[in-house]
This record gives sequence, C-alpha cells and structure tokens, in this order.
Amino acid sequence: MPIKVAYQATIEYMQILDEQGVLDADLARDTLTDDQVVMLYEHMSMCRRLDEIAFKLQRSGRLGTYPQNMGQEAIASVALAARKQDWMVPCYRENAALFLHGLPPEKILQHWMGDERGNQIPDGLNMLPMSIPIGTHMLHAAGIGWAAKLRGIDQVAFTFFGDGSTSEGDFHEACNFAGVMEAPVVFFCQNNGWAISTPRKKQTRAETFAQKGLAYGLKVRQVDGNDIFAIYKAAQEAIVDAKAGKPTLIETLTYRLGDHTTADDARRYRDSDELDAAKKKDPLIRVRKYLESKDLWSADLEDAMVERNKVKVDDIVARATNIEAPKTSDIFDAMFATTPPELARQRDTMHTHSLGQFPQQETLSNPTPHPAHA
Amino acid sequence: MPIKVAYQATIEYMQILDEQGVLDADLARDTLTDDQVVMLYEHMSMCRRLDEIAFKLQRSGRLGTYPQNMGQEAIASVALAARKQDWMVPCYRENAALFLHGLPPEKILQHWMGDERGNQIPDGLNMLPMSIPIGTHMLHAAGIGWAAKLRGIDQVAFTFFGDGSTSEGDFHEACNFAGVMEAPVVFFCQNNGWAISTPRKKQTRAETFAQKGLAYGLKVRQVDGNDIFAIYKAAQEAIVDAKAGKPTLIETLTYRLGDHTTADDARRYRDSDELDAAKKKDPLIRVRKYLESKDLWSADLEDAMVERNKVKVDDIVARATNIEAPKTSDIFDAMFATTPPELARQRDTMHTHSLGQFPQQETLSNPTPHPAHA
Amino acid sequence: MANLTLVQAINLALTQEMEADDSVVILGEDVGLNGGVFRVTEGLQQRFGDHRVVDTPLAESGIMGTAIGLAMNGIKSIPEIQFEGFLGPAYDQLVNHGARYRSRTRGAVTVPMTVRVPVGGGIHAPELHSDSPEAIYAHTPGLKVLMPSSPYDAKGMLISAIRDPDPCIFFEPKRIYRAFREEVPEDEYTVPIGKAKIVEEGSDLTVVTWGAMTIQCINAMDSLPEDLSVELIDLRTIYPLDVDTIVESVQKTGRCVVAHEAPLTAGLGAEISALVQERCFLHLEAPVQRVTGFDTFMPYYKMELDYLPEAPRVAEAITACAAY
Amino acid sequence: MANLTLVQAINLALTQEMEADDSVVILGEDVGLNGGVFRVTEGLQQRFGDHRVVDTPLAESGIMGTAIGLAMNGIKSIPEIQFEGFLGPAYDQLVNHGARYRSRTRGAVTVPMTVRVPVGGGIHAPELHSDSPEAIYAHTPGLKVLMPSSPYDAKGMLISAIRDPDPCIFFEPKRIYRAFREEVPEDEYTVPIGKAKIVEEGSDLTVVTWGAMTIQCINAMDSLPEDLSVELIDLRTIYPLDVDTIVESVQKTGRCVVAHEAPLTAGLGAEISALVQERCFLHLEAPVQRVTGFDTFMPYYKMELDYLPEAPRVAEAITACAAY
Ligand SMILES: Cc1ncc(C[n+]2csc(CCOP(=O)(O)OP(=O)(O)O)c2C)c(N)n1
Ligand SMILES: Cc1ncc(C[n+]2csc(CCOP(=O)(O)OP(=O)(O)O)c2C)c(N)n1
Ligand SMILES: [Mg+2]
Ligand SMILES: [Mg+2]
Repeated sequence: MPIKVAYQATIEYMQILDEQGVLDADLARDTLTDDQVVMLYEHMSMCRRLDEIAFKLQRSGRLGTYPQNMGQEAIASVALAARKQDWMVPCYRENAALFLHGLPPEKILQHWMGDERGNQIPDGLNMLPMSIPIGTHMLHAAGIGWAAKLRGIDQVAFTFFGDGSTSEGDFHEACNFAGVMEAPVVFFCQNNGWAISTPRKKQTRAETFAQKGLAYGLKVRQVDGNDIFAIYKAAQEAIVDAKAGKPTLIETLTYRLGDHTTADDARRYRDSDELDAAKKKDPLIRVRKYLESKDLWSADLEDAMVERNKVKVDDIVARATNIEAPKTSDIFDAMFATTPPELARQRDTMHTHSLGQFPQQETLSNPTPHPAHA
Repeated sequence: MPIKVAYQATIEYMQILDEQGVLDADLARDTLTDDQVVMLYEHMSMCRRLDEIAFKLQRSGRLGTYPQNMGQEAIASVALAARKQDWMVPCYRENAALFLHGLPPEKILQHWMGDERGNQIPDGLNMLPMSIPIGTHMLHAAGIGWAAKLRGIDQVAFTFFGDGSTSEGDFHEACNFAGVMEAPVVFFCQNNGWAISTPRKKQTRAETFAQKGLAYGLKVRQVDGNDIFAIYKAAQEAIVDAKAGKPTLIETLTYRLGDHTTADDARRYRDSDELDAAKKKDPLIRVRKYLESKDLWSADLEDAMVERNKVKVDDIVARATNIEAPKTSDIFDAMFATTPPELARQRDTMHTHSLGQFPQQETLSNPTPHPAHA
Repeated sequence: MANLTLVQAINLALTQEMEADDSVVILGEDVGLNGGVFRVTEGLQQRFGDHRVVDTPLAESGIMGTAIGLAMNGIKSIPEIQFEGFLGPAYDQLVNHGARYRSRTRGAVTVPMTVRVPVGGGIHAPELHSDSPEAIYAHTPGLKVLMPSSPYDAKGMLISAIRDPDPCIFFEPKRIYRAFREEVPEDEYTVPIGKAKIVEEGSDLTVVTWGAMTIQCINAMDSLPEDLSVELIDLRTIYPLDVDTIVESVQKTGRCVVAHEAPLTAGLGAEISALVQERCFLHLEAPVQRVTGFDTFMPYYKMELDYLPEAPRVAEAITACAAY
Repeated sequence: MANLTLVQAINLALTQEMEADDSVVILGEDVGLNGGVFRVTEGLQQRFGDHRVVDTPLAESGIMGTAIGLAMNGIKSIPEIQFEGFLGPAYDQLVNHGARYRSRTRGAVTVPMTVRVPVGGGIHAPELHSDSPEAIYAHTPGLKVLMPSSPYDAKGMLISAIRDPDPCIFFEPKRIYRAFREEVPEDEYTVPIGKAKIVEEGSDLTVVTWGAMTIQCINAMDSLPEDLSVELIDLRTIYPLDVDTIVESVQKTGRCVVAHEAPLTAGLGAEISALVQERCFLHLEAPVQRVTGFDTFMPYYKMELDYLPEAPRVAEAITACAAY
C-alpha cells in the first residue's frame, strides 16, 4: 500500500455555559458548585473593578503602563481546579486566577508601579511573577513540572500566555520538553484575538491554536474562554492527565475588551464592530444571567457586592500605595545571595562618591606613587 | 452543540519504489524518466564513494571532522525536481542534492578542511553554505522565499534539516513565518532516526515529524526518504503549492547508516540490529534492483560506473587539496565590504608588530609627552 | 528644513529611503497600522503597502532570521525589535548568522540589513525595556553599531545604515525620542558610519559618550565652572570606533571621562578607557574615569534614576577627574 | 590523589556532587549514554540513571529554560551546552531569566543552576565551536562566570559552582581537556569563586589571563630571559573579578599585560586594563598591553593558529611592555 494514513487527529471545542447564561447540565456535572459560581462571580467582578481603578491610577500618574485584564476574567476558574500545591506561571492577563490562588492583589499593582517587591511572591505560594518577555516563561513551567516529577511530589504547573506568545520559539521548546519529559504541565493559551495590534490571522495560518499542541504529542483542547464551567472542566481533566504524564495544551477563546495596555489605543487598528460583538460574550454577563436564572442572584445582591468590591479594591490600592519606598541598597543586595566585594563597594559609595564606583581609585593623596612617575 | 469538532487532520505516507525495487507505476507516472533514474543512480553512487574517501581522509589527518551522508543519498531527487533558479538552504546531509543543483563537490571537502572558501558559493548559484548551528537556517529559507515573492520572481526555497533540528525554536518560527507570509518554501525534514546519540523517541512525543507542520497550517506529507520517486513527486507537488503561496513540510523517513560524524562512534548508543535492518532499505540497493528489473543496468555497467566514479572522486579530492593556502589577510578583509581603519591596522600589523594590535601605541620614542609627565 | 523630533527624523529617513528604493522593506511587531509602539513607523504602511511594511508574528528570532534571508535575496530589510530587551531571542540569529555570513562565505553571501532597536532607560518602562546592550554588539565581530543623539544625526546615520552593504544595528535612544527638536534638512543626506562628533570643543578634559547620555553630559557641562574647558565627544558609531578622534582629543586635554548607562564591568567604557591609556599614556594626567550604570539590572522605574548616571553624577566625575 | 586530566577532574566533581546530593541533575544534548561529545559526563547516566542524567531534545533555549525551572523547584540543575557557539539560542533564557530571577523577585525565586560549556579554540573544530564569549557574560549582571585552567581548580571550582545558590557559568577550556594531568585529591574540596590564583610570583611585570591562555602564558614566560621576573595571574573567576589580587600585583610590578582569545574590542582585557589604570595609575610605568584575538571571527581551522594569541605573541607583548 504505497499511500497510507500516517497520522490523524481531531480536536474538540467545548462550551458549557453559553452567551445567554444557559448551562449544559450534562457537561456541567461534577464541575462548579453554586457556591463556587457565586464566589467566582464576585471575584471576577472585583477584578473588573480593580482593572478600572488601575486604569485611572495610570491616567493620574500613580501607576506605570498597565495591561487591563477586562473580558478575560473567566480564567479565574483554573485556580479553583488547581490545588494549593500547584504552580501558576503567568503572563499578565490572568490576574483573576493568581489572586484566587493566593497572590495578594496589591502585588500586581506594586509591580506596575515600578517596584520589584511586587514580584516578591509570598512564602509557601507556588507561583512565578508575571513574565515581561512574552512567550518565554512557559519553559519555566516545563522545568517546574519536570522537577516535581523528579522529586516525586504531586504538583501540576499551570502556565498562561496569549495567542501571540505561541509564535515564540520558546513556546515550541516548552511544549516539546513537557511532552518528552512527561511533565505535569498544563498550557493555557488565552486566545484573545490580538497581540497588541497584530490580529490572529497575521499570527499564524493554523486554523486553531489548539492544534499547535499536536506537534508535541500533547493532549489538546479548545474551550470557550469566557465560560467558567468549560475552563474549570478542562483544567480538571488536564490535572488528571498531567499526573499521568500527559501534558495538555488548552486554547481558550476569549477577547481583550480593553486596549493592549494603557499605552495603547486599540482604535488605531481594531474595528468597533468586532469589539461590540465581543462585549456580548462577556464572561461576567453570562454568569450573572445564569445565577439569576437559578434565583441565586438579584439586583440587591449585585448592589451589595458592588459596595463590597469598592471597599476591597480601595483596600488593595491603599496597600499598594502606602508601602514604604524601596531602598536603593536593594538594587545591589538582591543580585546574589552574597554580594561580591566590588558590588558592595558600588552600593556603599553610590551616594557619597562622585562616581559611585571607585572610592579606592588612586588619588593624588595616595602616598606611594611609583618611582618612575615621582 | 456544546462539544463540536474544531479541527481535523490526516497525513499521508507515500512510497513509490519499495525496498525490493518494485515500483508503483500509477504513482510513478510523470515523475522520473529512465534516464534520470540511471543518472541518479550513478550520482548517488558517486556520493557514496566520496563519503568513503572523506572518511579515509579524516582518519589520515587530511580532513577535519566530517559527517557522512551514507544512506541518505535519495535526497538528490529534490535537485531534479527543482529549477535552476530555486534556492537550496542546507544542513550537511544533503550533499547529493547540492552537487546536482550545481555545487562543485570540492567545496564541501574544502569546508571540512577548515577553509571558508568552501562556503564561497559560485556566482549564479542560489544556495547557502551548510549551516553549522543546527535548526537555525530554515529561517533564512523562509526569508529568501519571502523575498522572491516580494520581488515577484519565480523561485522556491528548499531547506533541509534533520529530525533533531525540529526541536529548535527557530524551526517553529521558520515554519510559522513561511505560513503567514505565504512564502514559496519547502521544508525537508530528513528523519534519520537519530540526532547524534539522541533517538527519535527522546526528541519528541509526536507520532510523526510531518504533523509538526499542522501547527502552522502548512501542507504536510510523509514519504519514504530512501525512495527517489517519492521524494521527487513530493518535491514536484510542493513546488506547485509553494508558487501558490502554500509552503509544505515533508518528512522523509531515512536512516543514517554511518556514525554521526568521524568524531562519533555510534556503537556507543545504537543497536547493531537496528543498523542491519536499515541497511536493507538502502536507497542505492533498491534503485539498482529496479534498474536491473527493467534491464537498464547490469554488472558490467556497474563495473564501468565504479571506475568512472573513482576517477570523479579522485578529481574532487585533488581539486580540494591542491588549492593554494588561504591568505591571513582574508580573515580581516572578509569582515565588511570596506575594512574599517582599526581592523585594517590589525591586519597590517598581525605579523610585524608584537601585539598585532597597536603599532600606533604611544612609545617612549613618541616625542611629545604631556608636560605633566615630562 | 523642518524642526523635528528624533522620532520624526527617523520616520523621515525611512520614508525617503523607501521612496527611493523599492527593495527597502520594514518588518516587525506592530510596525504597520499601529506605527510601532513608539509610532516611529507611523503612516508608512498606509503609504507603501502592507507588503513593504509588514506586521510579523510575535517572534524576534523569526524577525531577525527572515530579515537575514530577505537581505540575502535582494531585499534591503529593516527589522524592528520592539525593545532592546527583546534582542535576546534574536541574539543567535544576529550574531551567529547576520554578522557572519559575509565572512563565512568570503563575500559570496551578504546581509544588507538594518536592525532598528529602541534602547536605554529613563522612560518609566517595565523590566527589559530600559537596557543598554551596545557593548555586547561592539564585542561581536561583523556588526556595525550606531546610536544617534540628535534628530539631525539620526536621519543621516539611518540613511547611511540602510545603504550600507553590511548588517547595522541602529539603536534609538528612546528617552530622547521626543525630548527636543532640531532643524533637519528635507533632502536626503548621510552622516558617515565610524565618525564621532565633537559636540563641544574644549581643552582641559575630554568627555566621551553616546546616545541619550550625550544630553546628560551637556547638562552636566552647563553646571560646571566657566573656566573648566570640556571637550564633548559623541561617538555616534559604537563599532567601528572612531579611535582617532578620541585619541586626538585626549592627547590635547590629558584627561578623559567616559559616560554610559550600561553596567560598568566590561561595558564600552572599559574599551574607551583601555584605548585611551594605550594611545595617550604619556599625555594622561589622571586616570580615565568611568561614570556608568552599576553592575546590577536596571531597577524597576521607582529607582530608575538612582541607577542612571544622570547629569549631576557626570558633573561630579568631571570635577573629580579635572581635580586629580 | 590521582593524576587526572581536566575532563576527568570535572567528571569526578560531577560524580561526587551527584553522589552527595540527590537533587543534582544533569541535562543536555547527548550527555547520557554517549557521555557528551567530549565524554565529560561519561558513565554518569549508567551510574545515576536516566532521570538524573538526561538526554534532552536538541534545543538550547529549552535546555536553559527548563534548567531554570528545575532550579526554581528544588533541583540543582546542571545544563550542558554542547559548544559555546550554541549558547546563542540559550542566550535569552540565560541573561533575561536565569540571571534575573533573584533580583526580579527580591530573593523570592532563586536559580541554583550551573551551566557547563566547553569554550575556546585550538581543537580544529568547525565554525562556532571555538569562540570565547566570556566578556558578554561578565557584562551581564547576575551571573557568576568561571573558567578553570587546571584539573585541580576545575574540580574545586565546579563543586563551588554547583553548591552556589546563584546561577554560574562554568566554561571548560576544551583545548586543555586532555592536554595534561595533575594531582587531584580524591576528597571533595572547593576552590572559592571570586579568587584569582597567582600561578607564578614575579616583580617586574604582571600577566593577567584565564582558561587555556594560562598555558600559553606559561609557555611564553619559559621563553623569556631569566632576569625578567613575571607574575602570572590566572583569574579563574571572570565575574566577580578578583580586583584586589590584580591591583596588588600591578602596584608592585608597575606593568601589566592581559591575554585572551576573544576579540580585542570590548573584550574582558579592556575591563582589566581600565581597572588597572584606575587603581594603579600612579604606579604604571607602561600602558597596559592587551594581547588578544582580532576583531574578526575565529577563522576556520586552517588559519586558527594565526588568530589565536599563541605563546610567541604573548612573549612579544611581555617583552614590549617590559621594554617600554
Ligand atoms: C519577547 C517579547 N517580545 C515583544 C514584547 C512586546 N509585547 C508585549 S505584549 C505583546 C503582545 C502579546 O500578545 P499575546 O501573547 O497575544 O498576549 P495578550 O497581550 O493578547 O494577552 C508584545 C508584542 C515582549 N514583551 N516580549
Ligand atoms: C544549535 C546547535 N546545537 C547543537 C549542535 C551540535 N550538533 C551537531 S549535529 C547535532 C545533531 C543533529 O541531529 P539532526 O538534526 O537529526 O541531524 P542529523 O545529524 O541526524 O542529520 C547536534 C546536536 C549544533 N551544531 N548546533
Ligand atoms: Mg492575545
Ligand atoms: Mg537526525
């Protein structure tokens, strides 16, 4: 048989809670409880508000460039599926998941306020800081998962990145290493349609981002990224597979409702029609509809929540803003476990010595010039 | 429909001339003519001999490390499908294709003799030199193909690399760029089962290398890499697609019959059973069987050919060996179109001045010391 | 003549070279409709089409590698890397291929490519958006490395780079993208690669710098006593270095300060210092002083100005060196 | 005590550290059954299993990036990069992540990783198999950069690197992998990071070098007249530099030659030269002389020895500097 089939693949798309708030009860079985859905709704709403306030802080000069997460809050669901011991290896649009996993939200603000202490992950929390270089951190998740396997401890590494990030070579190498090492890693590609001004169709000719995982023999899946149930279920299943040595790549179909960052103006490159259509798929709207349909939510509850979230966010902002100024000595002391002598010299003289560099430099007051120059 | 099919793919494997020299006449239609097959057989045999002689040259200290091509000569077929204007962007195991496309074989020896002039591609030949860093040159093919498209000229860029090379991030980026730019590029992955000592199964969990192309929306194909007909046909079709803006990734299933290079000893890591099995699939054996079955070949013709090839290879070796020594000034003059002054200074003083660096250095004979030191 | 910012001068150079030569092609992340994150390529895609101003996938090695391939097949490619920190993923292609092809093939294959990269600190940007890696590329054979400090030079140097038959890195000091304006001729002109500029003449001490630090040095000089006559040299080209201009100046002044943003150790200041003492040894009245960033990362922006060798630190270095 | 080559000393250090600490893991291309292309890891996979000595896919960024991830989650990772030229694809991970995590997270996330890389020329290898990129990494904050020149130091320095809580690059001068043997103690011992070694004491002139060049310098000294007393310093650690040892020596001798294989411009020789003139200015009787590779690529092997600053060139430099 000179022509035969060498390979075949099929990838499924999953949606459980649709745009109208209608749930597929079969698929939803053993996923989120009512309590969890209410909690997620409140949490996602809080994140939305934090985003709005962060925007204002930036505009009033109290925060640097900030990337809003607006529209992608459903990713929070992953943190409910994850266990305490699991790792989060994020980019910058999954704040909602990080907070639920235990990251104090003020850390994110601090980071964008230009303070490394925002990346100082609290002890006992298995998490890396947001990665600024795009598409490069998934390798760390692959290594972290691999380490867990080597050490025989039960941890899964969840890593998050955008559609654009999949074009970096490191994405490829991360998926391949995870596959070959049978490492417990779950790759979440948040496909929000854009990488700054670059639309999805200029990013790749692949019909889906999920299919990129086929190149590594990963399990692959595409889900509605604005659907907390689908994300939860996909994450749940991926954990089981990860523990069995089968990493998964999950593409979540979502949309960036805001600008890329506060330094961006999406109107330069994006149709308002597209945005309007996307707004109808907002992950918050559908959860609220769903809760209302089950009589778990009401206008009164909404009002009360809005008030609670205001207080929460004010609190977060206060904690980020009221922190004492960082010490310039940190610039030096954070470099190595033990600061080498020359670096210590730079630290100790940065304010007192003209160059901040060479207090030891030979000066005219140096008493022993060489005879040749005497 | 909460679960639906998001993507489906099927990849075909093609063989036309089997291990016994039996041809699938249907598939073979409009591929190689008898004359071409005879020519290829003689050419491949010549390459095999060159490989053996190169090995001896290395062992006798007249050649540096050399990677034998033995067993992968069928790739020569690509050069028959390619047109004069097409580009070859190679690694180091497709010598047979490069020679047919017009590269003087002594160039390859010169390269491995430690002489950059081996990379000095003759004028009018669209080819890059062998790439020493693995998996990085396919991006150049993507750029070259893209340039042809931008300039509106009819050129296809063929690029060759091994199974191991597909693990590099640059492979990923090259395929993706070719896909997005709709560039006329054909990627040939010569899957010979090993990357030095690393077997295919440690390289990736993908079931085929062909499927890696799905990640970029490329056309993909798997063929018997020891089958000159299958390679020819796949290349032919890929040219048509490339010109229509559809790049192809072709996985050729072949085997490295020799060590990785003359610096390697494959017995350290490779079963002799595997090697013995692979020898039965030798691309030369099956072509000879085929030609004999069609009465196009005989023991006499074989003997005559062996003699011709001896002469050819002796000639090649003589041309590589008898070239005059390179000039040390080339080290400097090849750096830029115009050699900057300090570099020229380094060149002009490398033999005469103690440091080869600073003839201008102030010396005691310098007549104008500064007053402060006078 | 028009009164232009650095960004506008670069945009003008690109426009004119694209106008003059069909084979000039820009590629990079968001360089098209968006005009790049700094708007340097604003309007170019609208004017020249999306085949000549190309939004690429998010992959710096891919940008650099295909730009090399383009350049080898008749296109004068101008890849943009969005920030200097993202030269990292493109590093291998740039130094192991772009820089090497001419030498590797003894001139048979060449790479007429100009890599544009915003560089340096001072704009309150996140991590990896404020670095100064020029010494790395000066140490890499085969690359020409440029960094203008003014709109006029930017236009002329960029045109030189685009027309140069070899790969050039054109570092754009982002801190002064819009910091001031300068008269820039409408017509095309070139500023030669490899020629430093004496920004101010002086006789007591030589300051060598480049890029945005040139402005800090000018500010520092303004704060010095009138009777200290400082000669300010803006290298403009980092490689090949204009050794003669530096040496001539220090042989005249006998004192030298080098200022740069990058970390001290193995920075370009070391090279200038070494060169000066090799060639001006008997003229030197004081050690060459380096005033630079520290051997740490550029801190996040709250402490950015503590890291950067701002004008006051430069002034102190000059004073100390002059008083030696 | 055993009489070992550099390769054997490294192998012994790896064996003993893996024996002593279960969390030490080696990863890289062909490091397993094959023992690496230089056989440095020979026998280790057989001894410790293929989960601790891991053949990876052919992807240097992947090796470096996962080694960083491993190190962040309790594994003391020892990635091997097959040749220094292939640090290129791993560059971004190493300098923008490995080096940065501690500082970036103010100590919350650390990377106890030791990157092993064969380095330098002189073995008739192809392109990209003979380079000396140490200055690049010395200029990169956050990395410790080591290069031994003898079996004894190699063992002790590698053990120090593996135990160090921060990322170290351990450059192995491949030219002397098997060039000579030395007595190496069986027991584990450390040679401290950041301490240079005075290979020979002398009073007339200081030679500073490292790696395989140490041997060239020793050979050069053998060819010099008896009455010229040369002090030879082997840096051993490239970063952090042992400034005090250099300065003390040059303050004594008044003359200094720096020798390295890497290109001249912005090489580490520049840093040594700059440091010496800053701190020994009034003691210097001659300019610091650099004897280095040229500002070109290491040529293919036919002309390799024309490029390398072999002993005769070093001797001439010493003679010239001494005669100044
Ligand atoms: C290596 C690297 N290249 C470029 C950038 C600049 N940059 C920041 S975000 C971004 C787009 C990211 O797109 P995507 O991965 O889709 O994530 P999204 O912002 O849409 O969530 C780019 C190009 C970067 N930070 N790092
Ligand atoms: C970037 C890079 N990493 C590592 C090497 C060392 N190396 C040379 S050949 C090779 C294996 C290549 O395997 P494959 O791509 O399958 O090609 P093959 O040799 O089997 O034809 C390796 C690891 C290299 N040359 N370049
Ligand atoms: Mg996106
Ligand atoms: Mg192979």
